[in-house]
Parts: sequence; structure tokens; C-alpha cells
Amino acid sequence: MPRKEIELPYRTEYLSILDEKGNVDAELEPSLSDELLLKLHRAMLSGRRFDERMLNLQRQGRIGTFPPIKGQEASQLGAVATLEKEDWMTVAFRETLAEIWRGKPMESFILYYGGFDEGSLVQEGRNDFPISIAVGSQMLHAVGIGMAMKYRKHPQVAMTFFGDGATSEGDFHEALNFAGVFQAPVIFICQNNQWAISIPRAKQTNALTLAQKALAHGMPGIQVDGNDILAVYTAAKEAVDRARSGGGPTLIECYTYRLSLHTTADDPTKYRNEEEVKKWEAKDPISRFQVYLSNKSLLTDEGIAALEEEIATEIQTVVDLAEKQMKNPDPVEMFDHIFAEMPPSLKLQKDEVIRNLSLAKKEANNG
Amino acid sequence: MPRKEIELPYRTEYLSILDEKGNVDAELEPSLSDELLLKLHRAMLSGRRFDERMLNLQRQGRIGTFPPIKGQEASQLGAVATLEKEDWMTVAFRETLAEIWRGKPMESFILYYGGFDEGSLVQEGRNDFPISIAVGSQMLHAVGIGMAMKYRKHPQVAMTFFGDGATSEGDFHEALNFAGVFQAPVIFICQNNQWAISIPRAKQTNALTLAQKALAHGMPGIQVDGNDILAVYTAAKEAVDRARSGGGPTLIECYTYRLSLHTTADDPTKYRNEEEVKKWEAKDPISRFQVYLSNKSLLTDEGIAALEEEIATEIQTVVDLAEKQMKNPDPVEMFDHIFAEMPPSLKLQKDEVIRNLSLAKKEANNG
Amino acid sequence: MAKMTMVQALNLAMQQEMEKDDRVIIMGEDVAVDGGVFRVTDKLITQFGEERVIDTPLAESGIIGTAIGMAAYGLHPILEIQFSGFSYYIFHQLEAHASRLRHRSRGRFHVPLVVRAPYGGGVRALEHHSESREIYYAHTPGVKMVIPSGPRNARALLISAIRDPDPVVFFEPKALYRAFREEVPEEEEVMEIGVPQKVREGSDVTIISYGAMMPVTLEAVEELQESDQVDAEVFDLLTISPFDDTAIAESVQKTGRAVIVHEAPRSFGPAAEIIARLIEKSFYYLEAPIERVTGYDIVYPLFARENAYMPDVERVKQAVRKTLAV
Amino acid sequence: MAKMTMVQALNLAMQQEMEKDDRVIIMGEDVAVDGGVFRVTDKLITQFGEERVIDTPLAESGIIGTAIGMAAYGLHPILEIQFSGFSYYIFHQLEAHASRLRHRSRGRFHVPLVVRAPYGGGVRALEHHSESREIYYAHTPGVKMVIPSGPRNARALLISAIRDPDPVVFFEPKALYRAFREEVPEEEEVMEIGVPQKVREGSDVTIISYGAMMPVTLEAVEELQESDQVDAEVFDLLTISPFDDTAIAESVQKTGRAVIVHEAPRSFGPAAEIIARLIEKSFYYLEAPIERVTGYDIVYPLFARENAYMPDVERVKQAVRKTLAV
Ligand SMILES: Cc1ncc(C[n+]2csc(CCOP(=O)(O)OP(=O)(O)O)c2C)c(N)n1
Ligand SMILES: Cc1ncc(C[n+]2csc(CCOP(=O)(O)OP(=O)(O)O)c2C)c(N)n1
Ligand SMILES: [Mg+2]
Ligand SMILES: [Mg+2]
Repeated sequence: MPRKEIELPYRTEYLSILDEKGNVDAELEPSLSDELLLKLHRAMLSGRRFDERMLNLQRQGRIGTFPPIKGQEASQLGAVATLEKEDWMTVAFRETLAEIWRGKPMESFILYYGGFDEGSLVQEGRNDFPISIAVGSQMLHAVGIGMAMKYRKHPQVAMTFFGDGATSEGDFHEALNFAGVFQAPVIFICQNNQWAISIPRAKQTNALTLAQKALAHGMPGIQVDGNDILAVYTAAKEAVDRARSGGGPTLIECYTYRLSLHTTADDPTKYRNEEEVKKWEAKDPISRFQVYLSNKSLLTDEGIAALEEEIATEIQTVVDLAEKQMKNPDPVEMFDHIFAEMPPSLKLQKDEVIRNLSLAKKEANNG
Repeated sequence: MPRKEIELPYRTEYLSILDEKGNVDAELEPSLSDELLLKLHRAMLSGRRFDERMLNLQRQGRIGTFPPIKGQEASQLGAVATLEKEDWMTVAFRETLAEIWRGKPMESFILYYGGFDEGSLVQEGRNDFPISIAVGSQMLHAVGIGMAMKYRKHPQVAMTFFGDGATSEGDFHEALNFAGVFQAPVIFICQNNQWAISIPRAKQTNALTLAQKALAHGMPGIQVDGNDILAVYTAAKEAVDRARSGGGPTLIECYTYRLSLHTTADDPTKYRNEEEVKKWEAKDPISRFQVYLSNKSLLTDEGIAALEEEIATEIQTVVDLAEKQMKNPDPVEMFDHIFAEMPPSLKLQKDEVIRNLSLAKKEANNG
Repeated sequence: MAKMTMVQALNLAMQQEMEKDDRVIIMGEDVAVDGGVFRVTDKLITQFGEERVIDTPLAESGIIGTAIGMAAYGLHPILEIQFSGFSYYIFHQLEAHASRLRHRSRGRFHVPLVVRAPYGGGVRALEHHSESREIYYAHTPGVKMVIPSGPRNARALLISAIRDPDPVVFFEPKALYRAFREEVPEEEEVMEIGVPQKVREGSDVTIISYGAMMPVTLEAVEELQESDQVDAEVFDLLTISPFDDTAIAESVQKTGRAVIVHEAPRSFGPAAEIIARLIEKSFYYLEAPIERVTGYDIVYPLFARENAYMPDVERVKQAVRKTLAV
Repeated sequence: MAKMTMVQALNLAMQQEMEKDDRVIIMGEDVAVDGGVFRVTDKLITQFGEERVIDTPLAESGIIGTAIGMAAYGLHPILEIQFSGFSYYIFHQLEAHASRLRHRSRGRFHVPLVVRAPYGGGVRALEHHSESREIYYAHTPGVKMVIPSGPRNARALLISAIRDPDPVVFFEPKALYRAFREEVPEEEEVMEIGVPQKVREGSDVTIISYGAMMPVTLEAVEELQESDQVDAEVFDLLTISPFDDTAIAESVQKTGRAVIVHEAPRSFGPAAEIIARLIEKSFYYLEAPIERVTGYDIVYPLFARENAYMPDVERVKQAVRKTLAV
């Protein structure tokens, strides 16, 4: 008949390997091939430049609202880099770089944010859900995918991305709880970029960390320096390996920062001060990774310059490609992909649109 | 750049004071007045007998579906006994005894489960929501009430009851999270009776305890022996005092057992074995409390017998009272209480019913 | 052929489909060990194991959210929501994902899931256990909304729903679960989703109904034939949305009069859409206003008053007489 | 009197009510410091502090659930759901509690809350940011569903909604947020919920619309007057549910023809109920089928195609001509 503390089987950990100056903790440093390191670097840089270009396109009115990822490159890439092609992924809407790494064509982002549904086509062979704008809703899908993998005895895992804000939605907890109960092979990657539009992390929850929310559902939780790609990779790899070998789900909180706007419709000066942003700019995930690679003699200033040029050309090609496809969409296609077979009542509505269009054309010709 | 465990500000505790044999941990024993102890005992006994009578009424077809509380008397009563009249409460549907303690007339349960909406009238002066059948939905209301109390600077608290199953609903977490963020004076009382219809606690979540779910939301969580009214009271009192003095919310898991059916529509032999029930019958909250009171010389066998008789008479009066009111309900009243003022479209529908009724009457008279 | 209740027929549909197709799984609260609170999934766990008949935590959004993932992965989950009154917990997932994933992925993924839920009143149930709110699903693009009315069509429609490549919400009128038995053929039988069935030929008036209102409607029709010599044509909607109104339109063009019967609240209810369609296609044939016999725009009362809420034979007869009186 | 946008007018309504009544509070995502993503609650935190203008965690069910508690306790919360496309997250709480607590407590508690949400299309927005699904709320007993169409009525209706003792879902057509300015009197002005407004007298046809379709409708009407000498009578529904159909019925009894215009998907949409009511009361006066000009039963397309989805002046004119052609 005591009063005593209950010993819980899981704890909440913190991990950092590469600090903001580029110093590495040799004991914790993962052994990644030079090839992978350089590939990651290229992807990060390209992701940053593409993001800048998208912002530009939006400002010029060539696409609509768009959510920049600046600052979160390591946080996304470190995680997806641990996946196999056959693994599955469900994302929120700020995982542009994660999606590109997984094979989503860059031009499709321009199409999508340019208002063309075509931009969210999921190509055959890519096992990733399209973006999910309803905050917190996509994690459950990954859990279901993980349960299906287990049922099929497939050796795959599902990874799911979401923000700090999303951890307040009930669906986040239902997802973790199902994953715990069914020991689904799922890796939950929280992109804690400190803000949910104007709501700072401290107002989102009274919990000290987001990682500790794993404790509510009987699974390990770890907070990592999200601007440290080595730490993100290490934690994700551990979680992916555990999930793949039947060890169940993990929650990883990537502690990072949204250096840019929530979306292009947002004005952060309304709610946060420039100093905080400055502080975080000093923790940039790319520059510290470049120091690390230079120290390893894998990268030179000239190398970076050449890469920048290559990337610029590539992005220009992508923009041209996309804009070519963004002319004169056929409105009638909006009736496609609602059902496998179009029901008669919908067919009537489609015919109405076709009739209207040809009427409009006739009038335009007459007028 | 380390890998280290994160120190969390809250821990998960366990508390038990009065064991199943009636032995008390003198160090932890709360000092309750004899009067209160006897009042609690009477309420528990009366709650048990009323429950049995309700089951009976249902079996005789005199009321409809009803959820028995047998086994959870201490778990409910220990908690509400710490409230002041002015405090507020929101419950699920298995808190019959908690509601009675708070002043809900016994006959109203018969009316309600007998199909009369009148039975869910909340009398003036009783600050409790009517029962909430949608699992997990009522905790948020208590949080809102707590937030309003804080806004009004009223020195009240809100207590909310829910089951083990309810902790899987997203709304449970949203409630805890809001309570944590706004430091609302709310006491979350989980009635972990080990079953959610046919789903055992172990299949509900992979967490070791339900109390630890508090950690996800930055608040203290404690698991108590729910069949030990002294432990429930002690934990609840601590939480109520903390909340009232601005210390924020607490989650209390009362570890108890549903000795009877989920509802009268349920057949537990489909999913649980009798041995488990037997084991828990030995832990009955009432018998151990009676031992405790006898040891304190507050109760004798004759005293109990007299009390039983008193209670039987009381319950019979209540049943008679209710059944008198359960004759010939006026159907037209179903249009009441939809809006403060009845809109014209609804008025038309009401008139339709009145017309139909008088037609039916006419036909009955003719026929 | 065996005489079966609707509960048994639904059970048979799932059992046969699961035998045939290992993509089909069942998930929900109390569906496995307990066999469902209405026993619709009774004993399926014995045959198919807990890998395919899954008791979930008590979290409806969790159930549909994971089912969406499973469905996209290639399974055909059948979810049970314990009562339709709790189906609102799945609504955001249904609307944002189940109904849109095909569209959003441009056909790469689709979501072949069935949401089964007991619905409707008349069984002396608790609050939230008697509502009819099929409109929420019927008005949602990308979702099919089906309601059977008897053991045989329940079985056939459920098989079609399970095989349907798109999400189907399948409401089971709990008042009919055990109300009567019907011959249900042993061999598989399907029924096209989206097509109302003419269940009685007639020439004086067209009556359209579905679910637990079908027996009420048919009883009223028989009585009217007897007492008033009214020869009614009766349709069972079966699919609330999307439904093909061709046959109904033809019927009303023949009879010139129509009555619609449903339990759902009247305003913005299913009858309104049927009326709108009839006006579209059959306006010039109509000889009287179309009548609605429906539930009311109120909170469903507890059972002491539910008979006054529910459309009954008398109200149907009254409406038919009214439309014929002009 | 000042010329205001709808955003300013809504802001003014809240500001004035909050000044007058300390029960009124605002809560939602980004409503306080940020002033709302559309700035509808801009600067209210400066005047009223964070106790009354509350930035919440990102959890819609949490927002309405706590607001229900507050409302029962005696406050008058105004919740902002950032976009109506995410209002499904509140649906189970709205249906099970906000709409029922008065009934369930037999009048002891009531829930005077307002759910504000930007809704509707035409603003080149992301997915889920353009839908019109007012039907879900309109079909729910115990809930009022209001949609203004201009700065002045938005301000007056919002004040009425805040004072209403029952839950009001208040959808704000975001296409009209800054589309035009209107004189809005400084002094308080209310408007009765539930009563459609006649906004144009006419004799040839009755057109019923609301929200962002009002300007489209009125433009079509002016053009038709000009080109076809059609004299249309126009109603602004303003309250979708419960609405009083008296004036509309009278109008159609005069004109004999009706057209209904809305953005929502057609099937089981608001127009269906209006048609059903017109058939009920005005059938014998109708000279032609009632026409519906609506959105389609599809997932709202991304903005490259939204013009083809949205009813426009051309489609309204066509429908009017069609109904007049017979
Ligand atoms: C269910 C839902 N509610 C509200 C919104 C509007 N909204 C879009 S993004 C966002 C903030 C998301 O914050 P977080 O999860 O931290 O992700 P981040 O934007 O920082 O990447 C909000 C409130 C939404 N899309 N979905
Ligand atoms: C949202 C919702 N889902 C499902 C149900 C059906 N149902 C009623 S009680 C219950 C189990 C509740 O379990 P628990 O929370 O442990 O409470 P207990 O019944 O044990 O008191 C279920 C699934 C419901 N009422 N509400
Ligand atoms: Mg964020
Ligand atoms: Mg329980």
C-alpha cells in the first residue's frame, strides 16, 4: 500500500552529433559513404535553391500560395535518406525536399502550386502519398500502411512527417496509439520548426519536448538536433532498422526552425522577431554540413560554386518544363478520378460543362 | 553534442492506502471525519443496491438499456467527495453514483433509461453536465469550464470522468493538452475498469499505465487503487487543492474493475472469463471499506443490516415515483428545447404532429 | 437457399468475400472477439484469425485513418463504426482523404474501403443510437452511400460494396437486423450500386423510400390498395448517392404523383434531392405536389417518444391520400 | 458611416460586442497575435488582451469542445475555424453536444457559441480551402447556419449570431472578404437570423442565392434586364437553416418561375431543400421547372480549373432564360 514512482519502460532521449560550427562528435558519427554524403549535400543545396525559386515564382504571380522549407533541409533529408525505395511515406505539405529525394519530379511542385491538379500525380513506383494539407491527418495513413505491411509480411516500413503544430491534433495521438498497439513498422518524424503559423511551440503544449509524447503510447521517443543531418540520419536509421526487424514504431522530434514564411500568404513580422530568426540562421543545416564535408576534404569552395551553377541550370529547366504544361487546362478533366467509373448523375453534370464550354466558344467566335 | 536522457519535470506515481483485506497504511491514511466516512459508506452501499435494482428493472422490461456501475463505487465516490457544491463536473455514462452524490435525483435515472428525455434534466444549482454517451467527448467541456472559471477568477474547479477506452480517443489528448497549455483547474478522473465493452485494457494502448499519458501534456499523472476509496480520495483531494490554488490540471487513473455487464445489451461471457471476475470480486471496494469502518468501530453488522433496509425502502420509493411519471408522454414536447425560440419551419412540423395525433385520436374513438 | 436475418446475411457476405479474397479484412471496436455489438461479424475471427478480424482501440478516426492507409496499400478493409451516430468522428478523414485520394493522386491510389454502421431508429435505444444522417455522406463527392432494406439485398449490396474500388458508406437499418427472415441464396449474388429497384408495379402514385421505411411503406401500400383501391408503384432507393434517377423519373411520368418516405430529418434531407430531380425531369407530368413523409428537424427523442418521431403507416397513407386528393 | 470591407465589418462587429459584453471571447488558431490568417480578428488582442482573444493549440475539436464548456458556463465564445474545409474536425462535438446540450439538459444549459469560418471558392487557394459544404450544418438539428453576402449584412448578422442563445455556424465567403466596400453604420445594427431578404423587386422570375454568389447573381440579373428585358426578383437567403420560406413562396407565386444559385455541390445541396419547399407551397403557381445553378458533385479542382467549377454570370443567365423559355 505504498506511494511510489512507476518505472516506465521507455525514456526520452536527446541526440546531437554535428554542432553549428561543423564540429563532429567522433563517437556518435555515423559511417556514411562519401558518395552518400555528397549526394545529401547536393540535395540539400538544390532543395534550398528550388525553394528560393518557388518563392520567386510566387512573388511574380506565376504560381499560387506555397510553403517554403528553408531551414528544414537536414531535418527532412536525414530522415528519408534512411528509406529504401520500396518503403512508403506520408507527408504533410512542407516536405518538398523529402519528396524530391524520393523521386517526385521538381516540376510537379510548380504545376501543383500553380493550380494544376496534375501536379499531385503520384508516379508509378513511388510509394508516397500526395501531400496532406489537413494538419495531423496523414500519420494514421502511415500506420495503416505499416499494419498492411505486417499483415503481408513485407519487409518494408512507413515513414510519416508532420509539424509541431500537428502534435496537438487528436489524430496524432490516435496514430501513435494504433502504432503502439499493433507494433506497426512506422517512423514518426516530427518537424518541430518552432512555429505553427503564428503559434510558438511553447503555446502548443505544456510538455517540455514533443518527443516525450511517445511515452503516452508506449514507444521510444527521441529529440534530435534537426539542423544536424548526421543526428537526424542516425536516429532515423536506428528507428527504421528497429521497425524493419519487428521492433515497432518510434517517434523522432527534429528540433529545427522555419527560417522563412509559413506560406507566401503569411507575414511573420506580425508575430515573431527578427532576432530569433538571426539566431537560427547561425545554426543553418547546410553551412555546418559544408564545413563537415570540407574538413573531410570532400568539398571545396570551387566545388560548391560549380554545383551551384549546375543546380541553377537544372532548376531553370524544370521551371520551363512546368510552365509549358501550365497552359490552357481542359476544365472537363475535373470530373476525372472522382470514382473509378463515372456515375450517370455525374456524367450529366460533365455534359453540362461541355455544353457550356462550347457555348462560350461559340459566343467568343461570334462576339 | 551528446546522446543523453531528457529529464522530465513530471513523473508517474502509484498510490494505494487501504488494501483488499481492509488493512490501512497508517502513514498515508487521510484524516476524514467519521461523519464523512459513514456518509461515503452509505452512498456506496446505496449505489450498489440501486444498480442492482436498475438491472432488475431492465430485465423486467420496465426500462431500456442501462450501464451498471458495480465495482466502481469507490472509484467514483472517492473523487467526487472532494468537490464543493459550486464546482463543476462532466461525466461519461457510467458515473451514476458520482451523479447521485452530486445531487441528481435517483428517479431521474429510471426516467432517463426508461426512454424519457425528462430524466436528463439538470436541476438548478447542480453544476453538472448531463451524461455524455459519445465516448471521450466530455473531458474537453470540463477544460472549457475550467478556462472560463479562470477567466472569471472564480475559485472553482472542474472534474471530468471517463473510461480506459476513452483514453484512445483523440479528444482525450486534446483535452489534456488544452488543460496543460491554459493551466486550467481540471481534474481528469479515468475510470480504468479494464474493459471497453470487449476490449481489454492491454489492447487499448501499449502504454504500461494510463496515468503516464499525462506526461505527453506536461502535467502530473497518478495511478491509484480505484477500489480503495481512501486512495482515490487522497489523490483527488491533492489534485483538487492544486487546481483550486492555480497549480493546474492532474490526471488520475483509478485502477478498478467493471464487475457487471458493459450494458444490459452486453454478454461478457463472449470475451472474458469468470476467473478474472472472481479475482476482482475479492477486491470489492465496499467490503474492504466496511472492514476499515468496523476496525474503526464506526460500523457493526447490525448497523449494516439496518442501513440495507433503509436503502431498500428508499429505492422502492424512487422506483414508484419514477414509474408514476413514466405514463403517457406528450410526444409534442419533443419539439421543445431545440432552440430558445422555435423557428417557423419547426413550428410547421410541430403542428403536423399535433394534427396527426388528433387524427389518430379521432380514429381511435371512431374505430 | 436459407432463410436468414439481415445480420446473418451480412455476416455471410463478409465470410464469403473473405474466403475468396485475402485483401478483405475487418476492423473496428468489438468486431473480433465479441463479434460486433449486433453480432454482424460473429465468429469471423474464428475462421480468419485476428490478423484479418481486428479489434481496434476505441478511436474512430484511428480506424478510418489506418484503413485508408491499408486500402491504398492494396487491402480492402471493412470498418465497423459501432453506431452511425459516432461516424462523425471519421468525417474529417473520410472527407479529406478517403473521398479524395484517388483524385489527389491522379488515379495512382484508390481507397476501396467500406464503412459499415448500424443506423436509424425504432429500437428503443440510447441517445445517438437512432439517428439517420445519411445526407452528410450523400453530399460528399467521392463517397457512395448505400442503405439496404432486407437480408437479401443487404447481402448482395455488401458484396458489391466490398468489391467497389471506391469508398462506400454502408448504413444498416438496425430496426431490420432481425425484423424478418428472407431466402438468401448460398451462391454469391451481387447488386449494382447506384440503381434504385422497383419493388412494386403500380399506376396511381410513385412512392420512393429505403431502409427501415420500406416495410412501413409497403404495409401502407397494401392497406391503401385494400381500403382505397390505390395502386402504388414503389421504389427502394438502396443507394442514396450517387443514384440514377432514370427509372424513378419514368415512373412519375407515368403516375403523375410522388411520395417520399425517410427517417432522416426533413430539411435538407434526402427527399429534397429526389424532389429536385423529379422537378428537373418530370415537372410537366406532375399532377400534385410531391409529398415528404420524414423525421423532424429535432434531436431524436429518447424512446418513449420515438414512435411519434418515426414515419409510420398512418403518415404514409395520409400523404398518399393527400397527393391523390388533387 | 464608413466604407468598409467585409473583413473590417466583421472585425467591427466583434469589437463592439466585446466592448459591450465581457462574456464574449474569441478563440482559435492564429486569431490573437496574428489577428487571424485573413485578419478578421486583427488588433482585437490589443484592446481585449489574451484572456479574451485566445490563440489555441492546433486542434479544432479542442477548440469547440472547450468552447462548449465555456458557453455552458456563461461565456459567449466566438471560435474561428481557419477554413471551413477543416470544420469537419469539430463535427462530432457540434453534433453530439453544441446542438444538443439545451435539449439534453432540458433547458438548464445552452450553448451560445458562434463558429466563424471562411468558406467558398474563387480565391486561387490550396486544396480544402475552397469548398462549400454548408449542408452538413444546415441538416443538423439545433444548429443555425448563416452566410452573409456583404460588409453590412455580415456585420449585422454576426452581432445577431453572437447574441443568439444557440450555436450558430457562420460561414464567411472569403471571395467577398475584400471584394468591395459598403457603408456600415457606426451604431450597432442587427439582422434577424432565419429571414431571407428580398434584394430586388421583379415580376418575371425569382432568383434565390446567397454568399459569394449574390454579386454574380445580381450582375446576371442586371445584364438580363438590359439584354432580355427580364425583370427578376432576387432573394438573399442569408440564413441557410432554419430559414423561413414565406417570402420566397410568395414571390414564386407571383413570378411562377425560380432559379437557385449556389457554389455547393448540386446533389443533396441547399437548392434541393428550397425546391422541396417551393413545391410544397407554390406548386400550382409554377410555370416551369425550377433551375439549379450550382457547383458539381466533384472534388473542388485546384485553381487552374476553378472558374469552370464556379457558377458564373453566364450560367445564371442561361438558367433564367431556360426557365423563361417555357
Ligand atoms: C486541420 C487543419 N487545421 C488548420 C489548418 C490551417 N493550417 C495550415 S498549416 C497550419 C500550421 C501547421 O503547423 P505545423 O504542424 O507546426 O507545421 P508547419 O506549418 O510548421 O510545417 C495551420 C494551422 C490546416 N491546414 N488543417
Ligand atoms: C465515440 C463513441 N464510440 C463508440 C461508442 C460505443 N461505446 C459505448 S461505451 C464503449 C466502451 C467504453 O469504454 P470505456 O471508455 O472504458 O468506458 P466503460 O464502458 O468501461 O465505462 C463503446 C465503444 C460510443 N458510445 N462513442
Ligand atoms: Mg511547425
Ligand atoms: Mg472501461
